[in-house]
Amino acid sequence: MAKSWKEWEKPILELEEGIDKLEQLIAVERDVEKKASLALRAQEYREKLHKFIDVRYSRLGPWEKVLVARAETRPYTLDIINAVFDEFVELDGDRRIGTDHAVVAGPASLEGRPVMVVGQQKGRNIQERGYRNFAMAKPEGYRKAIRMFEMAERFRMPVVTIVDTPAADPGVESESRGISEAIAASMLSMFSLTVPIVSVIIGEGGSGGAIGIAAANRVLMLEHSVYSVIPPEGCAAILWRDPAKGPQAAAALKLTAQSAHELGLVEEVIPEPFGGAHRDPGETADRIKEAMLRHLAEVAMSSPEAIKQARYDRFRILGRFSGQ
Amino acid sequence: MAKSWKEWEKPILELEEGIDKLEQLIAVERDVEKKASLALRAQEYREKLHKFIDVRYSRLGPWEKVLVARAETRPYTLDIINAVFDEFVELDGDRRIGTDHAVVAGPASLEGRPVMVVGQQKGRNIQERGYRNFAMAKPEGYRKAIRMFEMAERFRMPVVTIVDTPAADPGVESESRGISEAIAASMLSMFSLTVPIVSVIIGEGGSGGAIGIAAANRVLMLEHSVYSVIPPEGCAAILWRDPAKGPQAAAALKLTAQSAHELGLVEEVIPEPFGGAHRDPGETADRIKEAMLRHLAEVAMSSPEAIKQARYDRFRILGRFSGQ
Amino acid sequence: MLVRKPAGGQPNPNFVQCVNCKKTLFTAEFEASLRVCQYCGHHHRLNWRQRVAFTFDADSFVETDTGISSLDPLEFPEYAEKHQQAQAKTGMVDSVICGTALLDGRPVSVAVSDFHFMGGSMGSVSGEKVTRALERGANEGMPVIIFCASGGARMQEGLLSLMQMAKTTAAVELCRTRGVPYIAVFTDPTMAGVLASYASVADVILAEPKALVGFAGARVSKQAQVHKAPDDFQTAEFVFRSGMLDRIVPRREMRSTLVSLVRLLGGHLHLEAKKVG
Amino acid sequence: MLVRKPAGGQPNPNFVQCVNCKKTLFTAEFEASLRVCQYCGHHHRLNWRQRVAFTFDADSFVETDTGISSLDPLEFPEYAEKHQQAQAKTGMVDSVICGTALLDGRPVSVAVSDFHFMGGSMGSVSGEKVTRALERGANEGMPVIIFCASGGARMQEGLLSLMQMAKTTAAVELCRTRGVPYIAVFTDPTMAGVLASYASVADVILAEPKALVGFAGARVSKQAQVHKAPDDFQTAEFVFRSGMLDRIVPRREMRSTLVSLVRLLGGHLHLEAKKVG
Ligand SMILES: [Zn+2]
Ligand SMILES: [Zn+2]
Repeated sequence: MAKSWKEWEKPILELEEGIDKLEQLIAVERDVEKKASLALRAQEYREKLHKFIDVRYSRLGPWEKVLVARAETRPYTLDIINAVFDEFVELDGDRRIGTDHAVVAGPASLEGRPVMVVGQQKGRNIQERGYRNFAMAKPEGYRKAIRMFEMAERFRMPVVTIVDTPAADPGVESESRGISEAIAASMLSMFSLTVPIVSVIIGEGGSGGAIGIAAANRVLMLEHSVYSVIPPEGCAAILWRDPAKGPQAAAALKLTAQSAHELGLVEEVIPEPFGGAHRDPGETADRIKEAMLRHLAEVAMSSPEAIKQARYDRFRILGRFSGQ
Repeated sequence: MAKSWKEWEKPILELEEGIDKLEQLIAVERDVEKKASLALRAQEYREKLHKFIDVRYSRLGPWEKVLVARAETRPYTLDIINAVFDEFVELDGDRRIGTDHAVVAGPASLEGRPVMVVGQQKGRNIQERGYRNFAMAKPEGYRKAIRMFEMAERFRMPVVTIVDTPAADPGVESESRGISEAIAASMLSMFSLTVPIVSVIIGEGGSGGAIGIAAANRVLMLEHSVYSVIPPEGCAAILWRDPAKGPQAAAALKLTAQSAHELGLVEEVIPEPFGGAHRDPGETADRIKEAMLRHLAEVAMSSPEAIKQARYDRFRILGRFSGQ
Repeated sequence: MLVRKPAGGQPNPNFVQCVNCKKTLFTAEFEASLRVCQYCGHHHRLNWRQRVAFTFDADSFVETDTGISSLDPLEFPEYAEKHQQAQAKTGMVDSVICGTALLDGRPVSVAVSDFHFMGGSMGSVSGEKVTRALERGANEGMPVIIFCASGGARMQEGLLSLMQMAKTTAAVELCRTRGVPYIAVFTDPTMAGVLASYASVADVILAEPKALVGFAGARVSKQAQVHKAPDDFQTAEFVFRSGMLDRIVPRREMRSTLVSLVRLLGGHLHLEAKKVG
Repeated sequence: MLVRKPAGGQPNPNFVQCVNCKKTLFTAEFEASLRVCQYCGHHHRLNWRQRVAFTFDADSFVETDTGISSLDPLEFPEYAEKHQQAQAKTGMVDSVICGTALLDGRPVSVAVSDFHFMGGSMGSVSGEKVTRALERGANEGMPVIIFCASGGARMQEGLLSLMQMAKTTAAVELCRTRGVPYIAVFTDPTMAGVLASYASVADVILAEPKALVGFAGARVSKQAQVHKAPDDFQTAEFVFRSGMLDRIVPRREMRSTLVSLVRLLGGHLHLEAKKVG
């Protein structure tokens, strides 16, 4: 089992490189027959690649899902926001102590209707990752989110949250500014709202960091996203004192979108385009948008108080035990 | 005009020392006639002192009021709390970043009835002053106050605030944690409550630092307390580029309890015991308690929404201008 | 203020000098760029008329509450004279102008503080006007936009000025209760009693670049702790890092940002207005 | 746990050793001082029965919701065995006990987490019990008191455990809506998924001295930033300075503090109960 995205993607990259090289040869080849033969080979490669991707992505194991969900080529929150909404005005500040670029938030226009958006943002290169703190939100991020939730309530705006975080920030400063309180208070705020809330997990739904902005009426997951109580490596370190056993832990934790759906913890798994969201971010965004609109409309059919109650009821029944 | 409390108190202290010395002489004097003559002199001194204090405290000028209001012998907030309430459980924390010992807060029992108390606390010696930051609240202090206001609303507890601060903390760290926002948010929170709020200014009502916890249904002032938009020294520094002209500024600012009452900005001036609150803290507390109970009862006659509206209306009419 | 460049003893109205980088600018270009220096980006202070003209739909601003004017309730030394001088200099009655306007066709309730009138200080009249702007928004379901520019409370009206902090904040609470969005824009400077009241509790807070924003006079707060203060202490940039601002918005983008915010945050008001109409 | 001093190979039940200072204590005195070391003040961990006995009116505690017990919904490796061992060791069904009790004669809704059961970890059953304790308080107008002692969410129930964070927090919101006071007591340790859910949003939070309180395992959060961590990082004292606690309360004062808080914050419930009765 591949331990990293890079290792796992290798056969695909090699096939793609092969096709690239063939295309280059075809472009400079003057002999018509040879050109045709090369084209045939390129076509075979393409079919092989297509089939390889097809097979692979139709039977991703839990650990492979983790790799895909974390892939740096995967569309991130702002990619989705820019594609889904006609307009987005990013707002900032927790009105307490600071800004947090791991969280992006603000009002947006969804097919002309105002919504409030809160999401976690990863970075693609080293600079961005530092700036976004690897999408690990600090207390400031959750408190910014709370500000947005409260505004959404006042201005009767449905709320959309977009989850993509490995975890909340575990640093010393976050502890000293109450990261735990901030996560809990963010959920508390969400449970107080009478406007619809829909959450979409687009990549990593990392434990407390994720649920902190996912106390929604409906929770949707992209097909290859994951949602887990603990990172598999952390689980393996505790259970087997071996972080390298992440793949085994991933299986034990049942962290795939499919498992979450089977357990009744998410309302819908949004299918990803052929070969994963990263192969067609535009189509991915379209599908998210369609699901988002549909679920928001369904939730909005109820009265404000009923919307709040439905959210309570949704979470109230979660848990598996015997007896009464 | 005396520039300091020490200078101003000097004649009283000298008389008191004189009396002390006479008492000592009397105690050791064996000659009956001499003893009687000393006792007579002591009595004269006592009458002189009494008269001196009487005259002085019945016609305190604005600057003298400032000196008295700031006197370190004056009863401070915790002195008043301990004397007025049967029980007080101090609570702490802004649930954001820290504690602030310039603000003391928590539920208390007033004649057996629960109330929520928030006050500013000065220190009497160097250690205490450091610990209390000279009663200059930081953002944490106002955010702790907001927590208490919100609890008071949830648990239907009337609120009592006790004001005694030279100003809110003006330091760099307070700026970086939003001292302005904290003061404004504290007022905003008070205006949102539907339980009665009574504020008592017991010493210094220092500008934004004071109004931050004084957006009440009723505002009461101890007779020799002051309430000002700016410290007189600061006003003098701006107006005349001379902080030493504080006494003139104090007069111009009309910062006495009597002026505030005449301007219609406070509901009641609570008379202090003979020679000022510091000469009888117990009696001072009794008078505060009586006024507090009376005003709380009056405000509580209205419905919750009417209590909130009355607070709005109270402040809505403040201001002096011509025209409509 | 801008210093017109002397040419042969007489200022030449075709040129102005940037107060920050001191470069000479064509007046026409300078006005066309909303009084932002093309060289250093310095946002020069605006008077209220310029602010209104740069922000709202052309000719849509209607001033209200023009009838109220200041008294001298404390008979404070030199206040009456200073106040009259400010009136003569600015043509304003007091430091705040309020009214209604259209923003991309949508009605908004507006207050604009003008620093040129006694440093934009807040006394009874400006506090009343800010309160009325907020109440008008709350009562008529119009988003409220307030441009702040103030050194703080006006000490010449003593405690009455302090009370304006509470009064205006109460009106913000009314907007919250009614679900009416309130957007504050911090312009240079937004300080003290204004910052510590209605300004800081806006739903959304925008600021112009480099605007001075702070609670205490920089002198006071730096006194003891000068070593701790960053270079940009009490600027919009510092205050943004402190989490107190939503965005720092260059002047040329201010109108369009406000248009978007009013449309997105005020959508429910629009819908309700439609239902009624 | 306490290590009984061996005497001739056999532990002597008359003596115990303090886990902190290692001094030998008379068992009777140790129990009389609520299992606080008389030498170093160390607060030894309590099981739920001791906690109930030390806190509420004698014999007033009535356990509820005893019928629910854990499943192994994920068929997680070794979970079933570990869970059975924990049951055998503690005599508990799961890590949280809930019920009602009297506190100085006033009814309260109670949940107590016991660290001895799988580190007090929160799975479906403990999440359900905490939720029921909060709901019972909300619905019947009883103040809620929860003693926390947990390493966090129980990973063997995977996402179901994570969902308990949201579920319990929702029940706290219900208490807020109903005006029912909820007091949390952080005992050693209160961590991770429990701290980041119902524990941290209590109206009043008390903690026992030196209790470990934190979000991330100390190893994780210190890894990168060990130089920044104070000596008392993730103790109640550190968390108090961070503004997250109301009071650190020595065990001997815990009951009286809770009595006062319930009386003062629950006064309105009392009045309403009177009206009804
Ligand atoms: Zn320039
Ligand atoms: Zn010990």
